Amino acid sequence: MDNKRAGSMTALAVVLLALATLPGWAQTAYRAPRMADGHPNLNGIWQTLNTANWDLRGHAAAMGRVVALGSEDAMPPGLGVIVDGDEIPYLPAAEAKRKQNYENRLKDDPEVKCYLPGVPRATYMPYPFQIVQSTKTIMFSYEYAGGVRVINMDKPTKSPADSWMGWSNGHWEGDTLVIDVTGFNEDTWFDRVGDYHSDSLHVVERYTPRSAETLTYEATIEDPKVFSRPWKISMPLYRHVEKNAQLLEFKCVEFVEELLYGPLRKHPRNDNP
Amino acid sequence: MRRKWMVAAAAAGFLAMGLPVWAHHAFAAEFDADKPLKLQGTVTKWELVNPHSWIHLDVKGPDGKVTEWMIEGGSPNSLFRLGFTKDALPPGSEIVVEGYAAKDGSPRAVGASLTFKDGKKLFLSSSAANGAAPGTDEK
Amino acid sequence: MRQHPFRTLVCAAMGCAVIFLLSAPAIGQTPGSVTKTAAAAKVSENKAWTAPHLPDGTPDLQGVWSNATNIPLEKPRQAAPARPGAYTNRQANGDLVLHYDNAQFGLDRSRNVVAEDTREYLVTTPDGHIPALVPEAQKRIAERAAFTRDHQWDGPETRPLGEQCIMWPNEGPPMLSEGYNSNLQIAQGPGYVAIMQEMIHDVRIIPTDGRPHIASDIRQWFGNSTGHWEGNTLVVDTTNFTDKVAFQRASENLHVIERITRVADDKIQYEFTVEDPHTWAEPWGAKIFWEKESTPIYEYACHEGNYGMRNNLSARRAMERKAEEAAKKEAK
Amino acid sequence: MRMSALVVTAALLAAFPASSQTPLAATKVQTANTRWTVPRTADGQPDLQGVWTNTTITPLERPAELGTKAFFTPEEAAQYEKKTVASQTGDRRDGGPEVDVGRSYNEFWRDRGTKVVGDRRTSLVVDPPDGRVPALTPEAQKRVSETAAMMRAHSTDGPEYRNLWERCLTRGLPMLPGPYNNDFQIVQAPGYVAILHEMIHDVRIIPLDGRPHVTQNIRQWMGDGRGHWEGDTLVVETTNFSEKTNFRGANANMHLIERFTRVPRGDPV
Repeated sequence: MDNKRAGSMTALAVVLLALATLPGWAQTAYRAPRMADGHPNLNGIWQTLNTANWDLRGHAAAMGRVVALGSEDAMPPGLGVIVDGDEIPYLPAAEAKRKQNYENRLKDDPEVKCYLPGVPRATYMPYPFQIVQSTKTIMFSYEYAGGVRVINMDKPTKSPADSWMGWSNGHWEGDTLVIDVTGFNEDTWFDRVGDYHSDSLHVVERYTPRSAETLTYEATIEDPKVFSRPWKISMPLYRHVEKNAQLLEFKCVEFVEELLYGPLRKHPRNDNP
Repeated sequence: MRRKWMVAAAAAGFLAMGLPVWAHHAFAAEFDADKPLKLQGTVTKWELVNPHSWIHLDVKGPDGKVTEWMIEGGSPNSLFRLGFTKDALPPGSEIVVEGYAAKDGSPRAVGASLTFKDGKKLFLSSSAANGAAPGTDEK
Repeated sequence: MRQHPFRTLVCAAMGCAVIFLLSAPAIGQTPGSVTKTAAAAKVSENKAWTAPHLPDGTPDLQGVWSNATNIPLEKPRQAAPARPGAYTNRQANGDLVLHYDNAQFGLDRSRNVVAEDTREYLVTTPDGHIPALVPEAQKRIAERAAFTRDHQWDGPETRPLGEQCIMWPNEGPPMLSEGYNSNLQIAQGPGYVAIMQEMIHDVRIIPTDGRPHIASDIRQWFGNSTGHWEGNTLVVDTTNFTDKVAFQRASENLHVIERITRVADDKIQYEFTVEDPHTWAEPWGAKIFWEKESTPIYEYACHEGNYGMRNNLSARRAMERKAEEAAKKEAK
Repeated sequence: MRMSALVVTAALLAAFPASSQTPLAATKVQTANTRWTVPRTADGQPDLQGVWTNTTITPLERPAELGTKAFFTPEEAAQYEKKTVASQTGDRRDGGPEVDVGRSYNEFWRDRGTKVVGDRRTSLVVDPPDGRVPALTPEAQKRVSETAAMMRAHSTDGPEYRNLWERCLTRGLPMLPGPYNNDFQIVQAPGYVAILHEMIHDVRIIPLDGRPHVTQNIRQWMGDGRGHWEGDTLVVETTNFSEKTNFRGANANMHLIERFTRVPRGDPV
């Protein structure tokens, strides 16, 4: 075998290794370890391995938004996470608004401005989050922008006002943690291509253990002002199994100050790419 | 239980700490003490956002022209704890604002005193002081 | 408004409450030893009460707590003035204070009194004062103050961290009363304790599995905390701060030890010790009681609604333009 | 490595979708060597693994002057090989400076091959029988000529107007021989076949588990391939090509069916 071919062999070996480790998707009945109260133990640091934050729909790779960033800003391809068809059922006027969001996405995506991501986007941001669960309390702490939710597991309560991360009431259905989220403002998006909602958004999330290191996450999304019917996304969540895994600070506010307030400086900078 | 409403003792602590002002930012930097104003208008929107809430107010000038003012108020979280919700100040409410205009000349002001037309203070109710939060219950 | 020279500038931007509370002592004060002191806090103790535990045996600190207090951190330097009347936002001459009505917005801090805690100050040094700054710290702080004086209006980075919505000055660690929305929630998972503070929705997730601190080149606003249980007390050790840390103008070498103990169903005793040889000659600490809060934590999404930053900078630029025009006129 | 040969046939269906359509009759692989059997992987699949080349000077389409002649005689093949090699060599100076620059390298760098395919066919196209790619539909003619005019007018305006090889994007599908590096490696794992194209290090990882194609919203340079076994033949169907690909006028709607069959070395195919 000549050198040229040896190089090819190396490349193939890498591919082969990747193939050998691809997880099977088929779900078998799995019984999760329990908390003292008998409910599944969802504690851990979780993260998705998908590109839903770029586009919930299936999408090929595409050029990014900032030329200077080259391939670092390119959109990674993804199979899509929408269940039953690959479309979001926008009402006609809402579809037009989504297109406008897409055109203005560099300026208008709340993620660009380090705003809290809302739900379900917080789940599939490319950052980990931690579930802190005791027999009394369930807290979701997200690394991105320090987002946080405490799930009310008692009698459902109502939000006093609209908020970024919504108002979460939870309950168990068998092994599934079901969280009903309302009380959203209209300022968050679902992804970087302008998929959006109004303040009538209602999200029902379902977290189901599927193996020791994975959960199945589903979210049903309803918003009569924007969508003609409810629709659903589904994806696995993977556990960070590193022994020293922990969330670190991603307080992105200071990274966007130039973007948001730069022109108001005493000496505006002229070297922004 | 909780915290006691001990005005006298508390006020002592107040002075000891030398604080008439406690806020997210410097009021004097944003608003102009030399531009006191009194506005009467119709609420169009109440932004219950942190760190400060903002009341959007349509104010009709002497020439009949309507200007939308934005009035800065306190953190909404404390209002939630007093039992107020977003329904407490619906669009269309007529209110009177005494305050100070923004230094940069835009139609913004800090709402030092907010009252309804009859002089009753906004957000103040006798039940508000006891710490109950009725707004957080279902219905 | 009474202002200490060091605090003048920060006061201008932030309001003076906490700054005053935490202000540095006059130079030359004899610092006390932390270990020898324990300011008496007359919080009633129920002898029959036993601390609640989680099913796995760890003490249960969970719930929403308020650490609001207006007991000063240090012993007041001057005798407390005569007690004034109820809160008002009118000055003696009837003019409004340049501020919204605190009582109206539920921000009247006169409510922040922990029942039965009648102490005069929170620190546990024998003289009631924070130890003196070491010369290195005096120099560092003076330089920082001079920089702030010249550049505080230049842009967002030179505004106070609270105005930037990065962190509230008292969020710590150590954690002190924030002035308003001084609420925090504790949630416990197996092997860690999460403490969420309402202000800026900041969460500290503290592992209690004996792991070491993260690499020393990772520096964070809240440092890096590790915890362990000593009896019913959660002991939290925090290092790895940034050099921009706000607590008492300490350096990045700040080392904080917090001791959190539930002392009643509705009360937590929170003690801390801080040391930083680059700032203070000796370690010092304080004790604060937290009371159970009946409402949930509400979202404090500071940055998203931060009109204040934009308005402040824009007001400053408007003033500068005005001054420039005036100067031009003068010149003519 | 060349102990045996791999026969690859590809069929292009313009209609889309047509995944249920039976691909046109593949070249019948007739093995002269009856003692030879297809090697198998440990799990029983035909073993296609190894590094393969498709270098040949047999043209894709039968030269017009050959009319209905489907096969060369051995003598004709030798003559064709000699003529083609002579005409393709860049190591000459008979075209003037511009042509010479275009040739630029001598044959050391090229690897076009010197032989026609083993069965001496006169074209790589085996269907239709005339060995020619069918005519473009009027719609395609219009599209192709518009594209060509645009490319001509703007050919040096910017990178987007250069061809996909020059842009180092892909050599695309189907797998046809080019001037050099006509090498491919096949690796099989349970449920997958991976085909590495040396050029542009394109890798196709083709699932064999019967899953459907990805959503229509996803369009890729190399499309989306799905494979299955028909006897000892790997059949790969590829759809979901991008608007930006172009194989002789076909683009996003191209439906490609490839058949890979291992045959003994020396078989006259």
